[in-house]
Amino acid sequence: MAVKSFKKMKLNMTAYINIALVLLIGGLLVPAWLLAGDVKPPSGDHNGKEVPQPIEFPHNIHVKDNGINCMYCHTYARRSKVAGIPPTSKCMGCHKTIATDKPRIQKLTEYWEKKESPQWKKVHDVPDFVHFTHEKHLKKFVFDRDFPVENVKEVCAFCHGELENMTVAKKVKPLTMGWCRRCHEANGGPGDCWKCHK
Amino acid sequence: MSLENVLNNWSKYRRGAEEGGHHDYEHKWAMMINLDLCIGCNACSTACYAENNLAVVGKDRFEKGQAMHWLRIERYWDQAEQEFPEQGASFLPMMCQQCNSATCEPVCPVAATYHTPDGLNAQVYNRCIGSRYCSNNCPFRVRYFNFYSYYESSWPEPLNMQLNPDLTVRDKGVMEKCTFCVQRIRVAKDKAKMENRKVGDEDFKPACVQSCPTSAMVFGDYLDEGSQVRKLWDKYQVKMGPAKQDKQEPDMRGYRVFEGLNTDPSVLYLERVREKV
Amino acid sequence: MTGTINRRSFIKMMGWGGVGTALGGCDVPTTVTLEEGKEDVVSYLMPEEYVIPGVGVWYASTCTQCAAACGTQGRVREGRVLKMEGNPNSSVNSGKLCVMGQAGLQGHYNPDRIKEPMIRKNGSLSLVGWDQALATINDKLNAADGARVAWFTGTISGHQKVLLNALLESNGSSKHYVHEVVGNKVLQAVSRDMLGDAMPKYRFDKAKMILSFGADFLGSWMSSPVHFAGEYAKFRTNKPRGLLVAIEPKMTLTGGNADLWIPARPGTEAAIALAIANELINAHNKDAAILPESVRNLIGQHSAESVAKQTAVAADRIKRLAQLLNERSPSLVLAGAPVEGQTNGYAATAAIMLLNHLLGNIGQTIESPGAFAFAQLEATTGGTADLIAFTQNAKDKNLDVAFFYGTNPVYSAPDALKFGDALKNIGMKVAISQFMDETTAQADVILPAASYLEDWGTHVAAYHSEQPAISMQQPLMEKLYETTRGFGDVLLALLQNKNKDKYGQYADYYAYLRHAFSAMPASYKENPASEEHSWNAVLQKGVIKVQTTDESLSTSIAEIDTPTIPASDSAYPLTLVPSVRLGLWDGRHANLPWLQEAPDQIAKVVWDSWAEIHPSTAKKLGIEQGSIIKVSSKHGEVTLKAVLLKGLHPDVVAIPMGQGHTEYGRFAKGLGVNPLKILAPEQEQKTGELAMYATNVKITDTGKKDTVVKIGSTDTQMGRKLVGTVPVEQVRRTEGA
Amino acid sequence: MSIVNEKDINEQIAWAKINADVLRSMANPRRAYWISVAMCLAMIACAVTAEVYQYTEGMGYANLNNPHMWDMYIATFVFWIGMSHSGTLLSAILHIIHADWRKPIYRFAEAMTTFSLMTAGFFPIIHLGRMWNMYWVLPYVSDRGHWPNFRSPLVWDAFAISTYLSASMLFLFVGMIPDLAICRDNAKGWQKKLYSVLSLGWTGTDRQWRNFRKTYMLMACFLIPLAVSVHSIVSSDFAMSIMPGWHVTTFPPYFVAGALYSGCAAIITLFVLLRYYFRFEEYMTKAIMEKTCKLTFAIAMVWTYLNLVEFASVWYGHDIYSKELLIAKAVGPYAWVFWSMIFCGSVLPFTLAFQSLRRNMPVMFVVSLFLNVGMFFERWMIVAPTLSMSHNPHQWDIMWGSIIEWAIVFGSFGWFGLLFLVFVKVFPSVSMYEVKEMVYHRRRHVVNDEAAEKFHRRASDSKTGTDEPGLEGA
Repeated sequence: MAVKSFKKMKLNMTAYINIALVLLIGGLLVPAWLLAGDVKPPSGDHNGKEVPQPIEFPHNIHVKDNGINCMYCHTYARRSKVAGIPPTSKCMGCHKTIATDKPRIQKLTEYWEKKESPQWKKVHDVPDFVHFTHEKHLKKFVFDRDFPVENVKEVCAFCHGELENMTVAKKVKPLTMGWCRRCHEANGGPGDCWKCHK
Repeated sequence: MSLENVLNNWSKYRRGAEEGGHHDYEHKWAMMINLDLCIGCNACSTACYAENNLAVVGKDRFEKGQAMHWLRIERYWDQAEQEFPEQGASFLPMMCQQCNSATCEPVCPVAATYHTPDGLNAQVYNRCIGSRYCSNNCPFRVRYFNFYSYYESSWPEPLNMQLNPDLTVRDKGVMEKCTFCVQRIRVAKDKAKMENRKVGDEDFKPACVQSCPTSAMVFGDYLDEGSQVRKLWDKYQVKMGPAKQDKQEPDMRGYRVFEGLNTDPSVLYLERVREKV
Repeated sequence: MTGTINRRSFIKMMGWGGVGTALGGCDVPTTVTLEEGKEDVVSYLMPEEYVIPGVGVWYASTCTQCAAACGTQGRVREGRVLKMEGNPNSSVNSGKLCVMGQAGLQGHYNPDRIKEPMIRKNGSLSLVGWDQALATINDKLNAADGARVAWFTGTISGHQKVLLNALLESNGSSKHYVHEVVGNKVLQAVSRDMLGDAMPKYRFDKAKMILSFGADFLGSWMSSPVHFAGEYAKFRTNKPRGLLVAIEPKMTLTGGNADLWIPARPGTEAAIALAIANELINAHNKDAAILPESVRNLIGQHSAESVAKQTAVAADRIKRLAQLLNERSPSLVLAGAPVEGQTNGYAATAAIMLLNHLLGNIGQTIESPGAFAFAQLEATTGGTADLIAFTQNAKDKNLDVAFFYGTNPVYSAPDALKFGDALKNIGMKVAISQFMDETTAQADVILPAASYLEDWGTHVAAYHSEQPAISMQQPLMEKLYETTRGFGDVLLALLQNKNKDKYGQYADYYAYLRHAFSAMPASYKENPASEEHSWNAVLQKGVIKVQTTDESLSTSIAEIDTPTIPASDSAYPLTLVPSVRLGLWDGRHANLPWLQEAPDQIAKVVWDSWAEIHPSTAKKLGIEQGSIIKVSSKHGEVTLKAVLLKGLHPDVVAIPMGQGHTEYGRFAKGLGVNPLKILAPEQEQKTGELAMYATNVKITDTGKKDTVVKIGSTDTQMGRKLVGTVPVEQVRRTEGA
Repeated sequence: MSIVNEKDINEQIAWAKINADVLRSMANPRRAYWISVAMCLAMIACAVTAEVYQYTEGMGYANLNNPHMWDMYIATFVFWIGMSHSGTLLSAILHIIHADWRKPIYRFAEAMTTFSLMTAGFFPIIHLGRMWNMYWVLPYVSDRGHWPNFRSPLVWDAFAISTYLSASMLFLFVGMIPDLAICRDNAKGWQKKLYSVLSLGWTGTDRQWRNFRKTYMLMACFLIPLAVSVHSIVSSDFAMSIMPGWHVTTFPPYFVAGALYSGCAAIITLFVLLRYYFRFEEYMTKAIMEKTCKLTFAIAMVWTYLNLVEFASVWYGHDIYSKELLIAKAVGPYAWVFWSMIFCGSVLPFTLAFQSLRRNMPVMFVVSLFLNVGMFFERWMIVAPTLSMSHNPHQWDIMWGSIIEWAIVFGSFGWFGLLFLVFVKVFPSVSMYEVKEMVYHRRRHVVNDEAAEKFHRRASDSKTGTDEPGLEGA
């Protein structure tokens, strides 16, 4: 019986071919349509791995507990394409006096006395053919919108995650091209390839 | 370009196809080269090497015709039949003409070369798969292909410290060409934008224009009525866009190379002048 | 803002530098790391407030790629200098820059730089520290009789020159030899005698016509290419448009841009000039009274017809030139290397110069540059006479110590001079050099020089443009190698040994310059109140404009002995033209890949040496494009490819200078041949300069062939309009040119 | 009997013999077979080595430069694509117009189509600068949300070729099902399993035959426009550009004609080979060879005509660039290629006009080879000269293929050969059931109808193993 129906099915080859074609076309176009319509701001997270840093810098303490503005340390962000790692002198500015008993701070002081700065590891990295600029993004999302600068961390968090709840930074957003693109489409950002790729 | 984008802007693309390149630009970068002042000294070409991370290919590969000079100075003898070139040589700085209806754009299978809103003929290195169709279809032959990986051979330590971080170092398998120094354009535009003003003539110059010892090259925004380059185009009665030029004074010097092919280049050349002695 | 970037912050900045140097366009998964924690980022320790990562800043300095002293700007980002451009404040180049200036970066970042001092111990060089190196030198200097100490440099100016003179003085030596292969010493001598100023100001912008006898002002003439290119532009855009006629053996860049280019065998130019003078006096009744009797007779002997016979330049063409010169007044008549480079170069140059007198150009298009306020800073220009003198001295065992800086005589001296043997007689040879060039390789003590992008200095252009100035040179980035030192610092160190009390006060050359600047009159300071502010202002501008007192030229025409046309030698029928390439120059830039890959402006050949031959001559000799030929003079031979070129006199073979290095790093070594080697050691009678255009050669075909590596496969446009040419009349009509 | 009225096929062949002969051709390979396999593998090895080198070192070693951005690879690509057309011609076009003489030879032609496509497919990929990104030309759904440039002929290529390849493979397979059933019934061991799966449980019932006929006809109709479109699209790679010598309106028909031409020539070659190696004299008869040759001759003349049309249109046209290029082709450095192309393509085919030669297998073998050489030259003459001498004279340059390129081209023939060799041993290279049909129809004309009727009934009889041997599955 089973065998028979099996045979029956085999006979009808045209059906097979039609099914195959339908699947082929459907498989390509349907998701295409789904994606084409999608201009929602990017969602989706990325579970980055823990990056060991020379000094386990506690963002949470600085941001949440002490309410220090991101751009106080990452001071180049609004003036340049790169946000910049704060210079050791800036750290020492406070930590000459503050929390000098903490092992991390003592490590930092060692560096300072050796006149070296720590070899930080890059966490949020993009390929070298991508030219992202912090300056423009801050202009659009903070200064042009009269967004309260003291809350700038909410804007930073969009790409860098909520650092107020981390110690050392961890990549929590995909930072892939599609991710960028969807945000640009949602917020009317430039769609010109040569904006980011040169 | 998402599919929706294509469908929404279909009419625009159609129009582009009819008029040759889309013409609703925010800027239209253009150049003017006065061949009577060009002395063929190579300064522009070398400036280009320095600014745009061009690979030095070496003697053997140069011999094979694989050099990467984005801006080359072509030298011709006009009086082929005479024993001596008594009127000197004719020099032609030839770089990507940034055509408005560029023949390289429609043929790229992956749209790695396309037209930017500011009227540049873009080449996106990281999208390029190296089919080289664009170069085949370029009548000026100004697109150069990375036939090898030049990183080690062309920039031995510490020469690589000179590489310009504002633009990508191309690796093997990628097409490249003159960009009108897009990295400078972008920086200037961003700066202007941060200061909430429009970018102007004095904000920047491409490397070649900046170095030219006789100031034979002029660069600027064609759409900006006040710009020097626009004034010159108007003076020499050459218009960008239309297939047919109608000069009130047909003897005016301005012309574009291979005008007849109707690729609508953005580079205006002024004929060289000679006095018969 | 100051240009000083302290060592620490620079090192830290290198972390950012990584951004640019990574493999970009390639996205083979293996080379793009998007993984976290793969790349380092290093923060600054203590940033200068003007340094913003990711933002390029332009600093003013001075180009030392040739003697022109163009003002430059360097784009510095993350502590690396990335691009050189011209400095708009400098009236030498007014914001423009030539090939060589652009390529300066590659000299600075060159992989073949000397990193540490070396001393030759029993034949082989060994690395030593600066202290030891300097000690060795000082011991020798203290021991040596000052008169037997010589300095051998290239063109030198500014405070380096002041220090050098001080050093010579303290040694009690007067032996300072200044050597440049590309120079105009003969013309300078003629100008001094006939105009009262060695380097008068040539006003191209006023001239309606320029008649150039081999004066390649767009290339090597007065070695200031960018300046004269700018002047040329003014000359052409004038209304009416200037007319340029070039008479020269090989088409130079200038000849390539002439309205009329006339080939002439070297040595015949003076005759042509005299014939023109003859025409001017007889046909266009110019006043001959200003000329002394003998000169008038000399001119009388040169009728257009007779000269036409000697020089194969048609008589009516000579007449036409005379007529044009008469119509287009004021004009300029210039003499260049092929004229100077004759055994009677002085006479020939004088014969050409007197055309300017006849035409009344003196005071019109040839002006006095005026007296420069700081004479001690003015440039000492080099020639080849000093090379010969130095060789003689060395041969005569008159030298115990010789210092070499900024020039490479072992490379540029003709074999016939036996310079190499002469060197052997010198007790200690000290080379202050960036690269292991031929001369440095012979030295006993080698001091690694800092590149001009790492060094302090001041420069004064030999040829004063509209606004004479002192051009400031400041470091655009930290030294690549801590163990290199600037020229000024070396001089200072040597001086401190001799004259502790006077020079001991200066920590380094920078300190000396600061002191020298503060000593300048208040009028040169933007804000006399604040030294610091004025200094920074100067560094920002890059130039200190110097007042000059107006003076006028004194015209005097002395005897001119007959410029005889060199007899042609049947065994060696051709004349050798060692031509200068705007790029490799005298060979000093052969180690810069960009310049090797930049095609020769006329022949369009790259990466090689070649002999340019006129097609008709080649036909006679059965030579084709790319044939390997032997070019031999009485003093040696070179083997190289033949390139057929129409822009050449048929009796001439031109070999560009610059290649044929036996040392000088990976990019230059073993590439091509050096035409200077086979020059005859003939001297110009009056000035003692080397007569570089007076060598007769013959060509023999080896029968081998090779492809010529060049760009451009056709010399014609195939009737397709790539470069259009229109007659000037048409432009007069349309644009009123 | 005289040669003239020799028949396409001997209608007296017993069907058992047909099965037996064909099955024999698939059985126990001889030494010659293994030697040829080894040769093919060696050739492939060359190509792989060359490709690995080129992949790691860069495209430069293929003597490419500015202006020669395309070269040997694209020429070869066009060559192989062209090769693939005549299979469709025989199997599909002649099928719907009921030219039954095609029956004994269409199977291997169809196989040839598939395999040359599989070979051609390599070349666009090999010639990419960054082949690891080749999938970017397909409109796959990407997170980046961007698409290939649908205006580019290269993208059309990607679609056209993949469609054509899948369709022709399907067509080949579908056409083989009844024969596979025969193989199944005669095979043992793993082969039996293989054929049982492939034959999709074919038993030869009337319903199966009906469905089969429908499907086969449907696919034939689907394939014909496809075949024509594919080479038109390949031609538009050139015709859509503005380059002199490429920007030619007649390119699509010209390319299709050229394709059919080279394909037919290849069929003749393989015809002779198979006929000789597998002793297929009774099926691949001289009469059929004659018909094939006549067909080839006709196509050759069409191709020649289209050549002349192109030359004329350029000669009398206003495009100075094209005109100068045309002259350069005839007298320039590529002249010898050009003239040998004209000779092989337009002069040599006249040998096909003589019956005595047509029936002389060795001669035809040699001629067919030369025809294909000529067609290879044609492809080279299309690609190279335009790049050498286009608009800007400053960049003119003459260039010949490098050793790397030649190695890869050489290897592609090995790859094709290997596929074909495997095919002839695994699948019946002559369609048994169609030959039987052919024999049956011919017989109806000569012997009386009852006899034919008798056979016929048995033929459509589903049960196997009757007194008449050799009817299994038919």
